Amino acid sequence: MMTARNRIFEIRNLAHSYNGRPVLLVDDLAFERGSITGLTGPNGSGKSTLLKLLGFALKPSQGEILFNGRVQVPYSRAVRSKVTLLTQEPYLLKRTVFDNIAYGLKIRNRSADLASHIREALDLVGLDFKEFSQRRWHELSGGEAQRVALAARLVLKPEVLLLDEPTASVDVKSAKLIRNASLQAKNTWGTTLIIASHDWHWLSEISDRQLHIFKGQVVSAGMENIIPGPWAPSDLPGLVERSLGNGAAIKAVPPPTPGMTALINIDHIHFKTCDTHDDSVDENHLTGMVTRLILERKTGDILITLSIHDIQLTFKFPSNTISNLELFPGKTITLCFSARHIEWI
Amino acid sequence: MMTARNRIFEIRNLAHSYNGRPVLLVDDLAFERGSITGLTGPNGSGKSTLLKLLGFALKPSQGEILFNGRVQVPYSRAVRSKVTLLTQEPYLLKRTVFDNIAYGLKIRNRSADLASHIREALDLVGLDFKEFSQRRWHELSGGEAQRVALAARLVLKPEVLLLDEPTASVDVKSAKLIRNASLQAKNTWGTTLIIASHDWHWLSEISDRQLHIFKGQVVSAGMENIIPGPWAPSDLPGLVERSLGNGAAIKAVPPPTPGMTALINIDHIHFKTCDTHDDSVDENHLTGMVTRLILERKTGDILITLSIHDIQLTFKFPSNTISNLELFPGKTITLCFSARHIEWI
Amino acid sequence: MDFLLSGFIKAIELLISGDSYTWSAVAATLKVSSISMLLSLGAGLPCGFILGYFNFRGKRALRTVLDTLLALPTVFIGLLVYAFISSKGPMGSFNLLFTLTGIAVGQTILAFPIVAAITASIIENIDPGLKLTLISLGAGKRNTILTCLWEVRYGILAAAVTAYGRVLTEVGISMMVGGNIKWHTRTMTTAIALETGKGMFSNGIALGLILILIAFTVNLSLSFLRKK
Amino acid sequence: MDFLLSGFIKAIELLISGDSYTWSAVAATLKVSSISMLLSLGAGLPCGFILGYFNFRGKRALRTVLDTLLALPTVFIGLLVYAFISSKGPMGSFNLLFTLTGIAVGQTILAFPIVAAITASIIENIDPGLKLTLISLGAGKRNTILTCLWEVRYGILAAAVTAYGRVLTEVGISMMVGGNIKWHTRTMTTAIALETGKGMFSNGIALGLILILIAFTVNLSLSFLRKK
Amino acid sequence: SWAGQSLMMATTTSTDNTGLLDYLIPYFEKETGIELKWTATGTGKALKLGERCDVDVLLVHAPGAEKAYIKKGFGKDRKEIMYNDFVIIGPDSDPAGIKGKSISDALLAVKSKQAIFVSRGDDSGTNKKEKLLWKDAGISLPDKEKWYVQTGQGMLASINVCEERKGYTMTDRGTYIKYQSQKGGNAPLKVLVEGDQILLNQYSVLTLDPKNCPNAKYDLAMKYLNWMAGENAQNLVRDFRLLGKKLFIPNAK
Ligand SMILES: Nc1ncnc2c1ncn2[C@@H]1O[C@H](COP(=O)(O)OP(=O)(O)OP(=O)(O)O)[C@@H](O)[C@H]1O
Ligand SMILES: Nc1ncnc2c1ncn2[C@@H]1O[C@H](COP(=O)(O)OP(=O)(O)OP(=O)(O)O)[C@@H](O)[C@H]1O
Ligand SMILES: [Mg+2]
Ligand SMILES: [Mg+2]
Repeated sequence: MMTARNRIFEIRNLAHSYNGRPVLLVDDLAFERGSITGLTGPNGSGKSTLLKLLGFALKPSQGEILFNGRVQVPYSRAVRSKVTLLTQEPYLLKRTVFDNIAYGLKIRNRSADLASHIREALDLVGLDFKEFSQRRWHELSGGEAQRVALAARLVLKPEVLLLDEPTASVDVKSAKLIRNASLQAKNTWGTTLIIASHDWHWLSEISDRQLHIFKGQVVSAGMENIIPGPWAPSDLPGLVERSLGNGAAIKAVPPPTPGMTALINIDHIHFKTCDTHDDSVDENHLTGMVTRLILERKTGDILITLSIHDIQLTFKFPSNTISNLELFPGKTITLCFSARHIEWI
Repeated sequence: MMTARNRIFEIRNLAHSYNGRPVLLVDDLAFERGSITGLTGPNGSGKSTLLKLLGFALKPSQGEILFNGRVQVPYSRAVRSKVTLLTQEPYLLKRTVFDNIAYGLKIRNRSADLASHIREALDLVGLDFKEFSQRRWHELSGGEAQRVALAARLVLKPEVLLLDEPTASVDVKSAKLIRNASLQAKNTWGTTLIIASHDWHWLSEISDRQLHIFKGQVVSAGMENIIPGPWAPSDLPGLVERSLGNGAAIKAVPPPTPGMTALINIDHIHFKTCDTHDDSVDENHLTGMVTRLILERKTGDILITLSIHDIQLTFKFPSNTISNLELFPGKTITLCFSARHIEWI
Repeated sequence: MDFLLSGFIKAIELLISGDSYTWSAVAATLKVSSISMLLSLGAGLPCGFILGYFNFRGKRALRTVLDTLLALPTVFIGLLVYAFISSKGPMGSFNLLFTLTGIAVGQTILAFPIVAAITASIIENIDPGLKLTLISLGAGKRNTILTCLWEVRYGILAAAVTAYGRVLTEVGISMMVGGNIKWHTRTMTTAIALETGKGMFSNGIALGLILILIAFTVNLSLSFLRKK
Repeated sequence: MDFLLSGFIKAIELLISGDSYTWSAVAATLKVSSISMLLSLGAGLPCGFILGYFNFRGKRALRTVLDTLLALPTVFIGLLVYAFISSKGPMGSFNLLFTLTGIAVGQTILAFPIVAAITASIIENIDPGLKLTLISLGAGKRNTILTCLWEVRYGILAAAVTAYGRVLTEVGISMMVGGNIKWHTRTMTTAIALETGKGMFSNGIALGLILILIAFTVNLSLSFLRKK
Repeated sequence: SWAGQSLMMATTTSTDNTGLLDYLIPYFEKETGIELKWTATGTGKALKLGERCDVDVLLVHAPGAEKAYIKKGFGKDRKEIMYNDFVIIGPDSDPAGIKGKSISDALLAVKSKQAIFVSRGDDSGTNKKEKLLWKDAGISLPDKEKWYVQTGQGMLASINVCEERKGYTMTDRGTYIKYQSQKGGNAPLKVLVEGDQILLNQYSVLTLDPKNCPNAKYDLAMKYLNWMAGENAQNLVRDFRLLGKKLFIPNAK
């Protein structure tokens, strides 16, 4: 349980709009000190907006954010040197890599041993001190710049580190380094991390909790599949369905109000393959081809991605059940779950 | 075979340096008209540089690039409206989304039916015309901006489309849309595409050919694993080895000159699991845990990622052999291949 | 201090009464500053663009020269133009001396370096992404110039407004080339100089306030171009 | 035309002979322009920063006012300053009339809007990424100002150089407040005005050339600050 | 006892532009030890500076205005020091045919021929004199006439306008001599009317009334006034030559 004391952030009735267009609505959300939270969600769902708000780099249109139990606002002293944000498009100051990383240290008057701190930070993101420290801001490739920006944040050893897509345009090896650096920050300095990313696998391997944002709302804690519409009334009474084109369809109980989005939360449901033919009306039978099998290291569970006509769904199976299924990519299987397991948001 | 006629690009003795530091060296490379080429490689390997050179947006320090059989240079008429580059950090003009996408059409005097073309382009990248066309350049999320920039390129229906990490910071659904748009461009307009990306799976599903760039050199056509050093002399005569920490090691024949990089080209080798114990001195026995199984749709092959101590290697198996192996993520297997199969570059 | 207040009152009187002497100077000022602004923007924007956009040998030297031209004293420019257009000068036959056109020529020389220098340093700082984007979208030379200038329009506006302020307030050229001829080439600034020389300080203040009002009106009507 | 050539020759003679009259004017010009540049940069940069960085009610109105101040005629500023520092003025006891300090005060008023207005429009156009980055790295107010100004240093340089050109070439303030007193408050520009008034056009040209040479030297020594 | 003190004077541009002060003042400084600084401006502004007590003493040439100045309580002592004269100049061809005429006839001729006449129009001593001449000739000031060009500038600039426009103008002799010499003795404009008593150009030193300006250095100003009226200075003025020509005739009484 999250106690009041170990809540580093608390959000209350937060709403943010740009030019009157609401983009984020979070009634109540807390972040635990020393945890790593993953933020996922489609483009424009509000991840960056949330991170900017948490970084006190943006004033919310409404509501408040508590940091360490107190309401804080942009530029307030209590957050300034404690919360650090890596923005989605990293901006480097017009100076050398060295000076970019040194900047945050210098304004904190932590100029002792500058070079060794910077060397360490560059190491964390896999850049060679000798090769890169004297490069100027524009003499870097896209991924290198991204990593320098991250190093400039890591070097501060902040209480909170907000990372907005730290691995976009970063190579696989560096993505792994960034994962390690994040874990190290958490374990060594007790840093709280909140990381937005589209790399779902990368994120799931590192985060203690995942939040999915959808159209400005925090949907759930966990991993889920959004089933895009259109949904139409089903022949079956009291149900709606999403046609899959090949004659099959996904069935669901109708949404409370029209226009809502359907999702399947994979943490809430137990999936099974349809060995016995269950003919209850509201049971979904989805036949599709396995395209991926991926080990979720932390839990040991296996994530199975199923391609069904034009949509892809990912489900989670405990690893002990998987070996019996004799699954391999390319195999066609049928999954069964109740129409009532589809949630509406 | 690529004949002279269907070579849209030919590179001859190309070398590029920034401030005297060489970053790209391509002796001889051609691109086929109407093909999709994937560019992979670690950060700073020279992908963006190559794309800028091919887009005639940068003058090479040395060497020449032929377009449709003729040497061309930046701003020359023959390439200006035919080759279009989406840069890694997309820049939007300070105007509305509509005007951003219209810009290229207008300077080509193709102003007829502007709105419908723009609607079409926005559709291709999954953005709603009504919601987005009148937004101003800064009123977009990172992924939305990326997709608008892509739409501004797609709308031109160019002969060549160079995409530098089009899916970085783009959500999964949009990544799929972009894949479809690329394929459509190729199939409908005969566009030649060259796409740099770190999303290896995404790329492998779309490209006809893959080039890997490493330290400025085009390493090979195909997919490979780079095995990071350090390499040390082995106890076995005439071999070097890379310790894996758990007592095991990868063996290889020594590099022609020291300091080279080792790689395993998965297209060149047939892998097998070590059923029989092959004791020849130069045979590698690598035991690791399967972490991913991914279907390569185009070929039907299966890509298996093996985690061996601190490195990850990916291998390719024909799908017909895989069902016999009873693989699942989490299973530990041993692979065998000759030390001579490790190449040095 | 007293003459400040009486100057203020006089300014209002002049405006209300529609004093024809004042209006003749206002008209001359507006005419001449409009022409010189059009000319200096027409020449200064492309030159500034070229200096800021391209890298070529001698560019830094050219920039230093341009910066130096910012320090051309107006009397000096006046003398220079006078030398050319006086009846003994090479362009004497054009009869430009003691005309508003002659003043406009001199003011163009005055405003050109301001427009060009500020434009150059703004263009110099444009995002390299813009350059790449334009070339990758197939823009030719003309479109590259126009689009780049439009991208930095707020900066260009600042350059133009600064140059306009300079042109509006200069005395040396108007005096030397225009001759400060009453009802003809007397502009607001030469009128102010004259009144001040006569010791009519409050008249000077009044005319100065009217000139500032002109500038304010122009800037107000430009402010819709400003970033919101 | 002939006086242009003879002016050029005379300029060289004056420089070589080290004419003490010329040097006194050069010294006065350098002294007064340095002080006014320091003061106007000191005040103009922070003000420009605030106007460009923050969004607040009335900001656009303030920008319009600032742009209008760009069109303050020098004679007008001269009169204004004179009103305050003349012996009957509220600050008469400071004895600033007919001193270089008095001129510097007026020139500061002249240069301030230039520095502030150009700085504001440069700051206004900084990448929003910079703002976010600074706040996310924990910069306080002082560091935010300093870093932002440093990020746009090439633009600030252009603002400073433009303002310097203005200060170096103004006559109205120096004349009104300084009184053009030989050996004391005679600056290069009032000297040029005097020579021209005497009809010694070639002397005017010679002094003008020397003034331009001063500007060139200053700009040359600043050009190491330029973007390469 | 005066040594080290300094006196601030406002004067008209003509005394400065002819170089008279540069010639004369070093003698004053050497004899009295007083440093004299001067600012050369239009007569109107010079009087204004005195009125506002920003200077200590005046050297001007507008007798009418000077007397009124004293009456208003701004000036105290007025000492006539020297004079030169005004002349009417015009092109050699003399289209209005004024050469040798009396002043009034000359101006009437200019008016009836609508010949270009350049006026300084700046309310300076010279301009005041010129306006007086029109009045004497019974002509109301032709302010808006096309042929009456008001430059609002100094004398030399006005002569240059006159030359460009091939017109007539009234100038002080000193400036004309300078102009002549600049043209290398081949000036297109020639003296056409001169010698009338009314054309005299009287220069005076004016001290400021200590009642109005208690801080003005009245005693130093008196010292200067007396020095200028003194024999030594009067002789120096008499000997002063501009380009070889005598310019001022001392007449201190
Ligand atoms: N400055 C802005 N002005 C107006 N609207 C904005 C602005 N920034 C973002 N938006 C809009 O707000 C919504 C949320 O944007 P946000 O950047 O938070 O999304 P995101 O989840 O980070 O998306 P992405 O995955 O593309 O980075 C989007 O609809 C976007 O268009
Ligand atoms: N403008 C520049 N000036 C100097 N060096 C540069 C410049 N741009 C790139 N480099 C260097 O050139 C090399 C190649 O850069 P390039 O941008 O082509 O890499 P990339 O393969 O696209 O990398 P990434 O995956 O990070 O985008 C890198 O070492 C980089 O540091
Ligand atoms: Mg975002
Ligand atoms: Mg790149």
